[in-house]
Amino acid sequence: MEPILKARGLVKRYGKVTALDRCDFDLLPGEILAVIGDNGAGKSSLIKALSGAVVPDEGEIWLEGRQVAFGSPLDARGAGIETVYQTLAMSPALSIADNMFMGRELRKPGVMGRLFRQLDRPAMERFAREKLNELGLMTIQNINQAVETLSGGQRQGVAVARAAAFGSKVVILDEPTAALGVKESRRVLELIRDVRARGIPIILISHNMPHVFEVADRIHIHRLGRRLCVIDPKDHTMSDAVAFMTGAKLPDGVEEAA
Amino acid sequence: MEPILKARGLVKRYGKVTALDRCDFDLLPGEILAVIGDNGAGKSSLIKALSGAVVPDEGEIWLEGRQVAFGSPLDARGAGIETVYQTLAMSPALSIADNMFMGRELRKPGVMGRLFRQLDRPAMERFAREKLNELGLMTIQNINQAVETLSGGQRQGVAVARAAAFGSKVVILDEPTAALGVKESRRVLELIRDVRARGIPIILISHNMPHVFEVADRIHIHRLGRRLCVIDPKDHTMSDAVAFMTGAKLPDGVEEAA
Amino acid sequence: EVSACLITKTDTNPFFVKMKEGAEAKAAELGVTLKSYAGKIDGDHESQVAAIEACIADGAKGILLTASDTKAITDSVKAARDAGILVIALDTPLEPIDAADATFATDNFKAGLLIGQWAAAKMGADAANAKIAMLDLAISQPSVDVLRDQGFLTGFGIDTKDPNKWGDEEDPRIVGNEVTAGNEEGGLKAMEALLAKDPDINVVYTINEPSAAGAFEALKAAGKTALIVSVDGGCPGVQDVKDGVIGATSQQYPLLMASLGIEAIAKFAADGTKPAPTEGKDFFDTGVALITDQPVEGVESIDSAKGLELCWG
Amino acid sequence: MADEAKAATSYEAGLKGASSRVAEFHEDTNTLKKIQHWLHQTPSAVPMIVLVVSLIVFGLLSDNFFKATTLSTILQQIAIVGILGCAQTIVILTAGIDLSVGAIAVFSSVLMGQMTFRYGLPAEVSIALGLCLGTAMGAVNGFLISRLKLPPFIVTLGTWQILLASNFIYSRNETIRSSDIGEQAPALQFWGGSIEAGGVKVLYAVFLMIALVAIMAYVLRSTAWGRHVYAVGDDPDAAELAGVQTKRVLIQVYALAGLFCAIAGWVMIGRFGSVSPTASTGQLGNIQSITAVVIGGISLFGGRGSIVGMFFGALIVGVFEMGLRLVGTDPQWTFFLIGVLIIFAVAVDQWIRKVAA
Amino acid sequence: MADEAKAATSYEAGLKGASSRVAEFHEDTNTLKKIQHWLHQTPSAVPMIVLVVSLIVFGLLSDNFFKATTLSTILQQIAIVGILGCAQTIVILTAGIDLSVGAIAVFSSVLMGQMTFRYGLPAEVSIALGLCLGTAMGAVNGFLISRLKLPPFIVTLGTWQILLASNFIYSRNETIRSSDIGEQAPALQFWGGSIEAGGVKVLYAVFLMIALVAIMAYVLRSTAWGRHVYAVGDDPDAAELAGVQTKRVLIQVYALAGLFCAIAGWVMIGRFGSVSPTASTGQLGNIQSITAVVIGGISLFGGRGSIVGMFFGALIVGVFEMGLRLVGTDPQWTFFLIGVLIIFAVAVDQWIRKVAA
Ligand SMILES: Nc1ncnc2c1ncn2[C@@H]1O[C@H](COP(=O)(O)OP(=O)(O)OP(=O)(O)O)[C@@H](O)[C@H]1O
Ligand SMILES: Nc1ncnc2c1ncn2[C@@H]1O[C@H](COP(=O)(O)OP(=O)(O)OP(=O)(O)O)[C@@H](O)[C@H]1O
Ligand SMILES: [Mg+2]
Ligand SMILES: [Mg+2]
Repeated sequence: MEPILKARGLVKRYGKVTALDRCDFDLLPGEILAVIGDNGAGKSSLIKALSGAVVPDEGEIWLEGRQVAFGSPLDARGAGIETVYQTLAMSPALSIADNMFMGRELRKPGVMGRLFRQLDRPAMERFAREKLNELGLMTIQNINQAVETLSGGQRQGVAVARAAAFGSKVVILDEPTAALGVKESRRVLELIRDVRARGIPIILISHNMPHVFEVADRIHIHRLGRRLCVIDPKDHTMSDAVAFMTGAKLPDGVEEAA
Repeated sequence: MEPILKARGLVKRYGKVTALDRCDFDLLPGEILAVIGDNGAGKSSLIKALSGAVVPDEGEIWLEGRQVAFGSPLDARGAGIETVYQTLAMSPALSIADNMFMGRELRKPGVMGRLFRQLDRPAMERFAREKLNELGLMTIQNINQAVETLSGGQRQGVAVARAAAFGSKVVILDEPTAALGVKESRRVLELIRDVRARGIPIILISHNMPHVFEVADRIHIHRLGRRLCVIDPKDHTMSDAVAFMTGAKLPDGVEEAA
Repeated sequence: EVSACLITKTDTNPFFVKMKEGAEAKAAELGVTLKSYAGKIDGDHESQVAAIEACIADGAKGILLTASDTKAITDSVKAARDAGILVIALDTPLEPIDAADATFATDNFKAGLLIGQWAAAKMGADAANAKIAMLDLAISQPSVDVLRDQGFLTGFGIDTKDPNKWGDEEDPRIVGNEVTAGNEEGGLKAMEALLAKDPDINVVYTINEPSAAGAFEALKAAGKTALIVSVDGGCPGVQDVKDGVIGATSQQYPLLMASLGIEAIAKFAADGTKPAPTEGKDFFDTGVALITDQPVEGVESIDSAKGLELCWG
Repeated sequence: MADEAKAATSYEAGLKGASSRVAEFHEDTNTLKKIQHWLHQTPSAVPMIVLVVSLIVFGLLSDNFFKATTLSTILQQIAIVGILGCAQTIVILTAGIDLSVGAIAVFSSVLMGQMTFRYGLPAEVSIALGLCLGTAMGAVNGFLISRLKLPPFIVTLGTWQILLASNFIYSRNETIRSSDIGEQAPALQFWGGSIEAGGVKVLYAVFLMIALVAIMAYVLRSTAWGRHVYAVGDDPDAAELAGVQTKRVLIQVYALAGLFCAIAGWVMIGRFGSVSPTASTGQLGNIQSITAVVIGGISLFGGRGSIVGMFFGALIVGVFEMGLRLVGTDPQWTFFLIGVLIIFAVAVDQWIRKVAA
Repeated sequence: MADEAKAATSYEAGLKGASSRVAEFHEDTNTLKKIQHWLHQTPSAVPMIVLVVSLIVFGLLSDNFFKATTLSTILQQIAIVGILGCAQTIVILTAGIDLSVGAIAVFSSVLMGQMTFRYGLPAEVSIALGLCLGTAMGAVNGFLISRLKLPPFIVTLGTWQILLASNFIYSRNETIRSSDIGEQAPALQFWGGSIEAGGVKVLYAVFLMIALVAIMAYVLRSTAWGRHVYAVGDDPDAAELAGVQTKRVLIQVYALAGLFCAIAGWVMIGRFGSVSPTASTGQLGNIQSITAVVIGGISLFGGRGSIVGMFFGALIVGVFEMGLRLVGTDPQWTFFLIGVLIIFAVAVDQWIRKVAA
């Protein structure tokens, strides 16, 4: 099957630090691809390169077979790639609804919207409330609260709800459940399955092995800035995966890089 | 046994939102107390009140039987309470070593240190490197890197290493493993056990039930801004705990608050 | 090749702009290289010190200086003279006056005095119950500001108390002092404020003609008239005298000062002679004349037609 | 393997029947609490209160203060600062700062005047050209700041000097006299016209300022562009990642600020009658407008505050200046007291916010 | 139960034998890369390069430029801005700004002079008192900013006005003449003394400035206090949580800035000979010092940059001003070109950083 999103030889250096070291990547249509690896292995750098948030120093990216070069996250979003970054990318002083609709605001119908470009706040707030309820984030008492006043987990929930609601081709989630509670994490996993059911492939970065093995179709193991191997969760145990990603074992047919 | 840290009737309001609603708290000497609860239940608000980062609107706190009122985190630290906040409290532009020793820098021995108050950088860097290695954070390539250039997990590792290294009476960890990998999380759990072995009690906030049940001596379940109950992990299953904290079940002898 | 420096207080006030033009014209005529410097704001002493240092570094033959701080600049002037440079004070004498090799100046106190005397005579008996608005330059009270203000009050017959400071007078005829920065905007705002304080103002002293024009706008908007007096004698100002906006103004001659200064430097470079002061004074007086179309008894004046011939831009 | 994973999360069984109650807490409903909440929600209310208090104090201190003419004079004295404040507000909301506002205003007014009087263009054409040129000056600031990523403070410090110097060089320091403009190009003085009601004159310029503030309040609150301005100031990286075209927004903001400054320049002609390159606004317009913005409760770090607050901020300064003059202190003492009162106004603002938080 | 928990994390068995290799990547070692890396590590290098280039350009344009006297004149012209820049640097590192630096300097110099001449105190006592009073003025700023949590911009805007007005009122606009000081209180003029070597005079003031920059560079880099200053500017909440006494640090920073300003005031007496309340440093000192700081690559948002950069920044401005004077541009054009060059210097800085990143 032709990958929907493909990258070859990505390199990203930060001063002395090499975050991506000739890294390859493939995402197949309709799949949930988990990316796992040690802290600092370069997972976030990889998805930043794929989503236009950083421009890689070297390497090429293809979306649906066409080579692309995203100059900004907006380009990637225009191409249908929606991302939840580890830093969440929220404007702290703005409200939940403002944040969810940032860059794609709804306007009032009729002349107020067309001519005076007035925002349709009630509609946006309704939508936001709905999406948060889907995630079970009902402890949010006030939909007009500024994001900076939310608890860590609530904030993450808002970011995930945003990506899931708007993604059209690829949804990328960088540790979406890191700060979430048991209940909320479960809802996110269900949401991920829902999104896949809509035919949209997902890239999921997570350190939670049980979750990864539960939902992933394939697992990309990242080590020292590059793809070590891709495994099928049905063929390997969690223990194997952990051993590969920490360098305790080498997968078959792969040699430790020089 | 007399609690080493005790609180009664803590209340904290943020505008319309009540984050702590007449909350009680007890930490016994030498124990690992886990605090669990939904997102937004008020766990972080609780530990902020205990560590001086916010001043509660009402309520009282006792440390080793003496009533205390911390006006700032420094007061609490002076009293021996060391905290890892969920937001990590790092200065992004400063180096790892600078951050670890913030507020308790080492000075050069001899006249350079005493008179010219020169920092002993090599010693601080050595110490920082050592503590990070203990946590297995060896992917940090350069100990003089600014904290803002670290990956999310690396940053968290630095914060945990700081608290563990300097805590003397109580160590508080707010979701210390949220962004950490499998290997690094394991190391943190070991570290928590080490700290307890030194006789220092620990408050651990975490959404990771297996970890909580593995290390905790007692579990404080937080719900809707107050302590719902305290359970012993040996007497209850994880499933029970999850049911209590999400409100699916009520523990014996507790009624849902009005 | 002879090189000279012109250092003015600012280079935004038309007075100094014209002074510079006069100097440049003369310098071109005599083949002197002229470099101009100026303070950044009114009363900017440091920039003038820096400018003198630059002139010394540059090996200039002479410096024409309108000092912002007439006492403080003397050290730098001494350094320049020690370096063999002829220093001529323009417009404002230094303190002491012999700190410079020569001084080509108008007497700002006298300029103020003339308009004060004119206003008092014009009002006649009403002068005893005049309501006077004083529109000054800046709160730092540079010396022109003080001299013109105190000259006016003296001419009008008001006790100036400390003659080195404006604003300390207690005469009830003074409605208030306001600063204007010497431009239309400042004149307008200051006049509006003073009118709010007392709508019956009938005499307006202004530091220069742009601020007088601003004050006139405020009076016009309020539907009032008053006797406006000013100092400078620039062409727009004289035109305003002709149009009846300003009652009288004291005219000074910056072009003359500048061209005389350049000539003196050229002469000094050629044969080392220094210019001599006006007989009976310790400086070379370039003169001041009262311009008004409503002459009064006892104060010598010329009319605006004559003033327009003599005006400096 | 997946089964193994299932086992590892079996404890989630406890979730079944989880409560879906939204946390709700009792709310204090006494009047004081309500006022506090309202203050908290309405950032421009605090400067308004400071304003009202100072009005009352000066009213008590001076008999002349509460006259209609005095109040209309205050309004007309802040008209220009208010318009420059609109420019400054949008810039500061993006965490920038514009030191060149006054210079753009003065240079635009000089350009409008000179195009009419030096080149003989009809006044209307000169005005249109002047507004375009002002916008262009702002856009240059925006370009340097967003594309070359230079700090706004230093860029506008540079353009401030450049524009002010250009202004003096181009105008040859010549003032165009009020009577000449009145005769030959009255359109330039349009905003100096006034409406009279009951003996009180209110300048068109005052209405223009209020209209601009109202329009910008609407734009900032109720349009997507306005939200983007806030987002860019709040956290530019986050805004960029969230899909805001931060660079475009920045250029637009500075260009719009330039337009407002040019409008202020046009208003200056109406207000002062003449066109003068030495107008103090060129030097002081930036500090004055920043003062209004900050007293109005807008954060210099961007992303927080409302333009209506800026309007009250400008009014507070205007009221202080006029009030002190009427009470009759000499200019040096006025200068002193305005310094004291600026600090005092912000301290009161901060105190009310703290009480209300 | 704990056993259940064990089972849930059984997959961690895979950790056994985990590699403990530190990630290491090949490093490019060619010279260009090394230079880039060095530039990246040394934030003050960029202004230094701009400085060297401008020195060369002016050297080519004017014969008189590369004379020892010219260069020593440039140094003495920036001495005061350099000292004020030290004050401004520490304040800006805490994400603050101090608009009152110039006013404190001038007022302190007036106080030193008047205490000697009006009250007849010995010059040394007056100097000590003047330095204390300057420190106190700074401390008041610090108090208002840290305790009352008022924005630094507005606090120092207020104290700027207050101190400047006090200065004029207190001094009664009187200049104390150089010859009087020379006779009666030569200690006041101490920093105007000079060392002559090979016909070139270098003022003590220049050495003082360099010493202050060196000391502060050491303090900021190598003491705990210096690190705290950076931490407070970087993220005050984080610093507070991490155990920095942010309020105390802020007060200390502003008080120290006040002391530096008072020192600058003393130096002013030496440099200008006389004590003049109208010295334009009172009005312009803030913008000049901020310009030096920003050209020196220090972020106005706090926490980033080095004081040595500020020194080069001040030198760049000094070199431009002197160079343009010698080339003989007229003042408005000088003003214009300095504006251009400020933007240019920062653009080059930004470009080099980008290339080096
Ligand atoms: N802006 C930056 N400047 C310098 N170094 C950086 C920067 N961003 C990332 N790095 C470095 O690149 C490496 C990879 O970081 P990255 O964030 O991609 O890791 P990660 O796999 O996402 O880790 P985690 O699981 O902890 O989030 C790390 O060593 C980090 O220190
Ligand atoms: N500064 C603040 N202003 C307003 N509301 C706040 C503020 N801080 C916290 N809250 C609110 O208080 C409640 C409790 O927040 P808290 O951070 O204590 O939750 P938590 O239990 O730590 O959640 P999580 O597990 O997601 O970290 C939340 O509803 C949050 O929105
Ligand atoms: Mg990451
Ligand atoms: Mg929390």
